Amino acid sequence: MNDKEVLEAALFAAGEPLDAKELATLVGKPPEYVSELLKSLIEEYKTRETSLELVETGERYVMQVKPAYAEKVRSIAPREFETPVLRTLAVIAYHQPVTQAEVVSIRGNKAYSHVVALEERELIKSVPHRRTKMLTITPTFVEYFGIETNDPKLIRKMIEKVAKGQISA
Amino acid sequence: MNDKEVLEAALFAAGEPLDAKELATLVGKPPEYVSELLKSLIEEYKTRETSLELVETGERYVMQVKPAYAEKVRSIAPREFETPVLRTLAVIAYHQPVTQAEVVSIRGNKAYSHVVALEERELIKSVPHRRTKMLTITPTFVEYFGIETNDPKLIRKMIEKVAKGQISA
Amino acid sequence: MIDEPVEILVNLAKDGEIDPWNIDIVDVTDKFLKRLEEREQLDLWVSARTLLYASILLRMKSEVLVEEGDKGDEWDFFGFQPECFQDFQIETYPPLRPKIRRRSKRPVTLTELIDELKKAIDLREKREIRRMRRGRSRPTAEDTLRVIEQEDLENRIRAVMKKLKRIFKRQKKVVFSELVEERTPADIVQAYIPLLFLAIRKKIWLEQKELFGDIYIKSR
Repeated sequence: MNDKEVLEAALFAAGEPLDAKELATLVGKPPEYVSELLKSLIEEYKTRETSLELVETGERYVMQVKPAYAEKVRSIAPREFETPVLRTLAVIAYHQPVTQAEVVSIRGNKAYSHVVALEERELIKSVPHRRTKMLTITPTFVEYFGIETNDPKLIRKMIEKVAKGQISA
Repeated sequence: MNDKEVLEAALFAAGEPLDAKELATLVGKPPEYVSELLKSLIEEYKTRETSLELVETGERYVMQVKPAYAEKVRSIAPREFETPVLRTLAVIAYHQPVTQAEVVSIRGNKAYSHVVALEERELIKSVPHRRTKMLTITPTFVEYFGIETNDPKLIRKMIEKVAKGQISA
Repeated sequence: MIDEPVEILVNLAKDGEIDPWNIDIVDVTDKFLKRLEEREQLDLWVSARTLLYASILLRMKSEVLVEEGDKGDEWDFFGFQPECFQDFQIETYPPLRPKIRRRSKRPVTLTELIDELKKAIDLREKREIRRMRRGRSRPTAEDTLRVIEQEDLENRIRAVMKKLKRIFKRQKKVVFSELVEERTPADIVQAYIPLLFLAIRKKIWLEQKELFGDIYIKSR
């Protein structure tokens, strides 16, 4: 069991970028040593016939699918949200500002728990509105989907355009 | 972009076992062709200096950390289940077939919610048994822990060994 | 927050911090409803949640009771301890350790979000068509609550109690369906909610012999 392979296993298992310090703790060696090893591991990956790559990104290291293969396997990678939750988010984004009552009438009673999950993830926010809640999307939503505006009207227009297949998002 | 590398990227991205049929759809080739390619990819991984492995498990294929490196990087890997849930699972696997009532008497009332989570993940299954449920482990369990058998006696032996700290399953 | 104590209790029971076996649900719920009554107006949301939490506690408790009874049966049936306890007395069940795979979830793309929007619209249309075919619409929980909020709940409760008292003079039992003027979802709910409050305030008994069967109202 050599250190370089431990680093490789760690980057695979983490599924997100790790910094040299975290990795150094893991192998019980100084961060400089780890950085050196990672450099040579990155080079090795470049020479291997593989669709995976190791990348250094702002002092952190990540194992990922090479960009050329990313689109091809996207459908297989698990999504952050289950389909029903995503569907509820879509309804909120399109109709916002929209009351929870309205969302529930479109999506059914299961939407209550979706709203809770989406609020926790800060993709939507709510303010009390009579006996229900008024829901809107947040700056986090705008950033998450790489949208350039947070004007509800423009967002709706853009959604309509994408839906009609005029532009690809 | 060659097919073999697409398969590798897919197994990396999925994080769970995929069958030849799913992978065949992805590359748009027959499953037999995909199985052949996977066989040679598995061999390649064996010759590479790497801590990752490709394994065939019950007609499905999965990419994972080699057992020798597993404990070393476990602290960095996101956990799917908390320790108490994994302990409840050990109780079920050890005593199976076992009633939920029995599991609760060993593990306490918190075991109810553990059983729900484990059933959702299909690691255990239940059939109604008088007023309670009779629980057994599933093929998914066998695959998840990389156990080579689903013989209850051998599984019990394995758990005894883990309890005594002899192996790391 | 007034609704916190019960929620905390439920969570404690769920986490195994307290034994649901030893909670006096009636006591907890009574105290709680009393506090609600002390306020000027009943908040239906809060009282509905109280009922929900009480029912969760009750379920936990009954599960324990049912299963306790069950275990006894089983030992009797076998007449001895199951085999697995005889050969090896395992003391600590180890947390099993799964294989290490990559557990990473990718963000959703905008295109996927919009695809789901299309499906949501399709689904809604299908549902509306079904509704039209059925000739009536199924209300959501929000619709129901909106119906209630238009009314002064306390006045309705008083009116229902008055009506029941009149009937109880003639007979011991009332069938719920007799209280409903028109069998629309809104009317059914409007007739039912005051009964729930009256039952909780121990003015009446509610009894339902079978699921979806008729509900019988008795004086107490």
